[in-house]
Amino acid sequence: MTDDLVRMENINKHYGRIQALTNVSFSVRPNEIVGLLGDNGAGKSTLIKVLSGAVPLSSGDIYFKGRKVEMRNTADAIANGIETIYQDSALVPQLSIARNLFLGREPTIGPAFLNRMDQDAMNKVARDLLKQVGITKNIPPTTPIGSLSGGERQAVAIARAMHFDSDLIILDEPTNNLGVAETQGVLRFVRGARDSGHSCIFIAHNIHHVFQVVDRIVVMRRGTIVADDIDPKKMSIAEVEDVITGEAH
Amino acid sequence: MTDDLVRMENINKHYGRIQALTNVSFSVRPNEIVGLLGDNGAGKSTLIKVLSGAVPLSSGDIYFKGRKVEMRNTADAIANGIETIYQDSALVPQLSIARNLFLGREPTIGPAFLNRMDQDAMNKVARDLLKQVGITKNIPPTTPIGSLSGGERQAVAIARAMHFDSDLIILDEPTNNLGVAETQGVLRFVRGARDSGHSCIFIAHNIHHVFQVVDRIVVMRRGTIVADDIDPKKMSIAEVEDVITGEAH
Amino acid sequence: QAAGKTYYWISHGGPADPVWTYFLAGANLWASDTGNTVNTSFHSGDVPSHQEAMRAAIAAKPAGIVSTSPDPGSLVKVVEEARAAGIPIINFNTPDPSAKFQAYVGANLESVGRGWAKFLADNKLVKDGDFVWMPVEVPGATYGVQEEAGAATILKPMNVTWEVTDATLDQAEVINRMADYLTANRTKIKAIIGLGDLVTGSIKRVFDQVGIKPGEIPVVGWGNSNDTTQEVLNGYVNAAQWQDPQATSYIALSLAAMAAGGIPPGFDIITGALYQKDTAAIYDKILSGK
Amino acid sequence: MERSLVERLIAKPELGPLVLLILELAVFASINPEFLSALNISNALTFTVELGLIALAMTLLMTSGEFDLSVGSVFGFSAVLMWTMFNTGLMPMWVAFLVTLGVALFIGWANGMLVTRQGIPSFLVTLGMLLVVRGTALYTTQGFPQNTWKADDQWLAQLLVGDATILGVRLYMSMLWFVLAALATHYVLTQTKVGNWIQASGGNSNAARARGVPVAGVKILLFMFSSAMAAFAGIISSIRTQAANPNSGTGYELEVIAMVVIGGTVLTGGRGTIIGTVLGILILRLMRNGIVLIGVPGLAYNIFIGGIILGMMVLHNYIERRHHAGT
Amino acid sequence: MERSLVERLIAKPELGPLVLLILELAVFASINPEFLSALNISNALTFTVELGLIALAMTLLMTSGEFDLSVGSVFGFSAVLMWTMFNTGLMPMWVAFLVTLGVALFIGWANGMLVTRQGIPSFLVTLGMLLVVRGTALYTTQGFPQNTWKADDQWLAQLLVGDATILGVRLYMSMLWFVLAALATHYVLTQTKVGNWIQASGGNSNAARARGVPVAGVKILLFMFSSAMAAFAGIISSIRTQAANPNSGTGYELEVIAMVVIGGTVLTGGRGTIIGTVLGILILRLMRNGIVLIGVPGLAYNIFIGGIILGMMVLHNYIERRHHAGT
Ligand SMILES: Nc1ncnc2c1ncn2[C@@H]1O[C@H](COP(=O)(O)OP(=O)(O)OP(=O)(O)O)[C@@H](O)[C@H]1O
Ligand SMILES: Nc1ncnc2c1ncn2[C@@H]1O[C@H](COP(=O)(O)OP(=O)(O)OP(=O)(O)O)[C@@H](O)[C@H]1O
Ligand SMILES: [Mg+2]
Ligand SMILES: [Mg+2]
Repeated sequence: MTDDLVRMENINKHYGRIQALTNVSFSVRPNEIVGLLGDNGAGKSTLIKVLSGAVPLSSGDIYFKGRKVEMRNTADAIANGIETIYQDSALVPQLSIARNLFLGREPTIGPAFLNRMDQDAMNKVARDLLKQVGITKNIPPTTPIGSLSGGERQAVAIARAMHFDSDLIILDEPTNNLGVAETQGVLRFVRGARDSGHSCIFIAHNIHHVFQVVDRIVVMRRGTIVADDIDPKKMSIAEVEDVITGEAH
Repeated sequence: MTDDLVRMENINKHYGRIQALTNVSFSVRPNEIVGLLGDNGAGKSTLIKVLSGAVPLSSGDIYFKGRKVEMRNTADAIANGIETIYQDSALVPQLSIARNLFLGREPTIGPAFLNRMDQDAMNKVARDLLKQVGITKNIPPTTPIGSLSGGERQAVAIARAMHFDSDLIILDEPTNNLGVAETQGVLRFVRGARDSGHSCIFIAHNIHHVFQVVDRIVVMRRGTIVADDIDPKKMSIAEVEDVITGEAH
Repeated sequence: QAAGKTYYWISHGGPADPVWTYFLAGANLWASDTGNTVNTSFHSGDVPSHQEAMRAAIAAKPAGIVSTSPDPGSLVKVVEEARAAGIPIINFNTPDPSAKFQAYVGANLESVGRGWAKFLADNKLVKDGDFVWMPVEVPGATYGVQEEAGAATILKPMNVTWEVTDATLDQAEVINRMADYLTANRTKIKAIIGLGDLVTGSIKRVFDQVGIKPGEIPVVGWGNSNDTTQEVLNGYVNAAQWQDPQATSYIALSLAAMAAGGIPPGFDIITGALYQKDTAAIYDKILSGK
Repeated sequence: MERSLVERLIAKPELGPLVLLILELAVFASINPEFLSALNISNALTFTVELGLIALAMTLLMTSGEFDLSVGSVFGFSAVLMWTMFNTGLMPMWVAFLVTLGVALFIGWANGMLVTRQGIPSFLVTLGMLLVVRGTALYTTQGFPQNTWKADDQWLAQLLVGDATILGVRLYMSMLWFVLAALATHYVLTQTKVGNWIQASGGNSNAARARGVPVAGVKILLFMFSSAMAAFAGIISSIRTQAANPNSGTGYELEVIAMVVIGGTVLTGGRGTIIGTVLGILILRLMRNGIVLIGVPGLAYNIFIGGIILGMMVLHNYIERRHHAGT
Repeated sequence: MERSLVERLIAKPELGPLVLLILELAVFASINPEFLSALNISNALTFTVELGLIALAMTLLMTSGEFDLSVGSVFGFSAVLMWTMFNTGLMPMWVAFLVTLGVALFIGWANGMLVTRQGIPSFLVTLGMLLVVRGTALYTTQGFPQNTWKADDQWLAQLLVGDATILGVRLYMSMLWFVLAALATHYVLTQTKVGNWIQASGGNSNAARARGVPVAGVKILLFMFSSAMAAFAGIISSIRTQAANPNSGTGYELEVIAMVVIGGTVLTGGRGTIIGTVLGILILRLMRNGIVLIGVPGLAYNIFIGGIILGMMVLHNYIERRHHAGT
């Protein structure tokens, strides 16, 4: 199945003494939304952190578009077109919304050696993105992240993923903290991403949200994958919950 | 209605230029679970932070058991029997689970002047509490918070509220990050709290969870209260969502 | 020279205080001349670490120890220990009568201070009621304190007033602070006594910056650095005190060696001379000759 | 709710330091008019800019969440190094100058590598480096100061610290260099991509790394920059004071950091302001100058410096509160 | 997954410093056996404990997320103060002693108030205090050292630094005080409620405050403690060295902080270890002693100190990595 967008094979990861992942093999096809479920501490975040180069893997291989790749750091992942939103949403409280949105890939203006950021453009885009995510109240894009509400921060993190269209978008519990409107915004965005040909890994504990968007559900438990091809159309929420808690038969 | 457990009258709060609360009046009766809903940035966290002394109010009065009280700092609130779990769960990453659970109210052993913590007792209680919240995997209570998964941390925060039985327990989006089992644990705890005569303020964006436990729903929008006596038995989830997003008629 | 014995040379000076570099040079010269090893260490006026070094030296059972005295009385016990251990121990540069050193080599700081004041008085450079400025690198360090005390014996009777100011050991800061002080009190100051080498050596630079002509304000002070001899030659400094730094170290070590050889030194050796334009050339040669 | 220009000005963190500076000037000038005399101003400024150059670099470094205690000894070392190479006729002055900067850059690089790759706290790394560099300066010169008389007829010396007297005020070229450096660093911090990375590295390095920002690279670069600036300042200073003394620069690190912090840059990184630093530099140096000028007893000098620093911070804090009430 | 005892020992953060210390002892002893001679050991220890007392207090303070640059000048000031009061016959020694401690406590209290209530960074507060205190010592004494002859026949002096020779090793009472202080601080940090509060204040002060922990109170208390210990050490040292010089203690602050950090306590607070600090103290002081003993040329002294600090940290870091692989 070389038609996979990414394929992770026999991944192992341990933090000091703690084995967080054991022989996990996991793959995402082009243009597919995979829902990654599992109880707390199952290893979901760790798995996607390995995939996005945030933590080094202990052993195993990662293939991207059939080609074996090294994910030494997040820069590698980004270069490969992987965009990630971490659960502990990674924003810089002191920086403005706009500066956070473009952090690492700021648009420049004028001669290259001046290395000048195009702040006007950044602010403009930021304003639009916030609308798209569903933040109705107008918040100036120059507001420092530190003074936003829990959900507003999450929304900013999402907005970032929306803007840079990458082949694979990873969302680790993106709907946490989000209100009704904002949540709808995210789900709309995920569907839109697929329609425009991107793939997406969607982690969430709120199964209702998962069911609304994903094509396939993968379930983890205690650092291993216990089910990796559940079709949400063929299974009920209750059944999936049983799989997660391990009461399946 | 002096039979209120707490009553907040005409509360105003602004952060610098930003008006987060405008003339909010809000009350909780003894032995009642109030669901506090509202979109992102509506002012929910701010309201309960004011109530728990985490941020100073700009103007307004707070009555506890009919008596006017000053909430200068969290110590005051705790003294008044108010236990709060903040959205940005306030834990010390370097400290162990047990030390975090009892932080500020560590049990002591031996002569008072030795000020010695009873660490064995703390660890024992911690272990039991984690079970109660629904953490099945056994994690030693001496593990530093820093090495826990998102949900495991949340669970620890909850466990804390469970242990110290206070008159009023405030939970700001407690089910965020929580898996199926853990979430059930929390909801069970909330119901239990009421049955044993406590009151509770329950903030969450996941209305399904709210509907499962609360007696009364209060909805905020843009720093004001738009509905403060919704009976979940008489209204559908969809209707409430409309109130929240402001499409009510 | 495997045959060489080991000696310890311990100083309370700052490693880069110009004059100390010449003391050190003397010690090193002696080492190469005699083929003995000389372990040197500087302690920038820190008494505990100075004592620590002395004791470490005693522990190492060397042929002899030569040491300065960071503070009056601060070495009494240590010296006793050295004597008890039968290690020859010579005092140099800063005397401490209260400690039982076998001998002292170096200037007598009080008389140096007296000498400066006397020079100013004899040449009618200060008169009744005048004000004298005494900049010093490290206020409270023995050398400044004793020199001030010495000068006082002459100045007080003439009821000349004076002020000691903190110039620090940092060249740029020294110039900066002295320039500031001079700008502020230019009219008031009738004479300057540089209690240390760094401050005296900075006079030219300070005068130039504040715009004071050589000789406009009479200056006396230490003259153990190249800078100062230049200043004397160019008339910025009227008279400077030479304390034969290399010689001091050299002789002190020689005395130690002698004592080690069984000949107890029963005498002190006082070094130093106050020089002016006419004789400055000699010292210029020594100093620029490095 | 965009804020009005006025509001924005008032809300600026630099307001505090600005008020302090004006107050300071007023007080000193009223006690002793000499304070504002052309002569005194030029005296006060000359040394100020030399420390200032280091403070500018330190501001960027501290914004990225690190600091450098070794600047003081690099200041002294580089001057000694350059003059030794030049005096011994090893090479012409400008070569010696470049070589010295090269060495300084290497020192900074070493600091950066130890901090970022080895994960050793910058306090220890730069403290260790402070001792090594100072020691090297002392040992190689055997403590002898290098004479710098030959400097005057060198075009480079002129370029670096040549002075001109404008309306009675003696101004050194170094002033010019300082102004240029200030503008440049301000531009970098506020306008450029790199500036954004610097702030991000200090604010939340994990977040920055997660966004693919080369945090380690940025920090190493800034360590190199601060060393280079320290060396540059040291050389300028040595030419002006006509002395290259191996222990000059002792204790500058604390003074420089104090300037930066008073200016409003946070010790823990994330927030930094060049304007604030410039104000901080002036506040501290003019204070030292003013105190002597108003005739404080010599030995009481430190009491006043310390007291004023404390007083100023309390005032500063008061002003801050007034304008960010609630937050 | 409870860990085995062995595993726990290995995982201890103190392992690094311990290995370093042993290594150091081995090297010096091999170069010069005198290093382990009874005489040398007692010498090395005497001064060690005086700095050590301060380091212990500093450990607690740094764990709570603050640090104190003024300890060095309090060290010098308190000795001068006590002897002046005693020599001028104002009061008997023990009263003078208590009064001095009182003054020190006040200094610490002032530091704490300025940091916690005014929210001024401890760097600036304690730097300012450093200058004020040092200046006061200089100004009041006009720079003249206080003589301390009359000490020997004082019971207090005996109690503080009386010495006894045990199997050829001369031991001072101060050793005893140090050991007691070490045990006490270790107990406080690891076993007590207050200890938990200290760590919480440093780890996440918001969280601590939210739990009703009196963060400000804790910090003020620790500032007072560190000042008091500095004064105590200063007095002990002045009696032992028979010198009370207004300049003594200059620069101790950095050395003390270095000891604490080498021991494994984090500069930014939250994690602290007394055992580590004790090791750190020994590492640094024995290094200084050893270097003199093996006859490193005076001017190269700093090069070695600095070099060794850097080398040690790299090694330390290597050891850490080996045992916490992955994390
Ligand atoms: N930095 C770390 N150090 C040590 N152990 C860790 C670390 N991060 C995670 N773990 C452990 O690894 C396991 C998996 O953690 P992970 O965050 O992947 O779980 P998760 O599936 O994301 O859980 P949640 O749904 O609660 O976020 C957990 O048992 C956790 O305790
Ligand atoms: N520290 C702060 N400084 C400035 N503004 C703040 C601060 N905290 C919150 N605000 C603002 O106050 C408003 C209310 O914030 P609050 O956190 O109470 O919202 P919330 O209802 O809890 O939202 P969420 O559901 O996303 O948590 C928001 O607009 C937010 O931007
Ligand atoms: Mg997770
Ligand atoms: Mg909230």
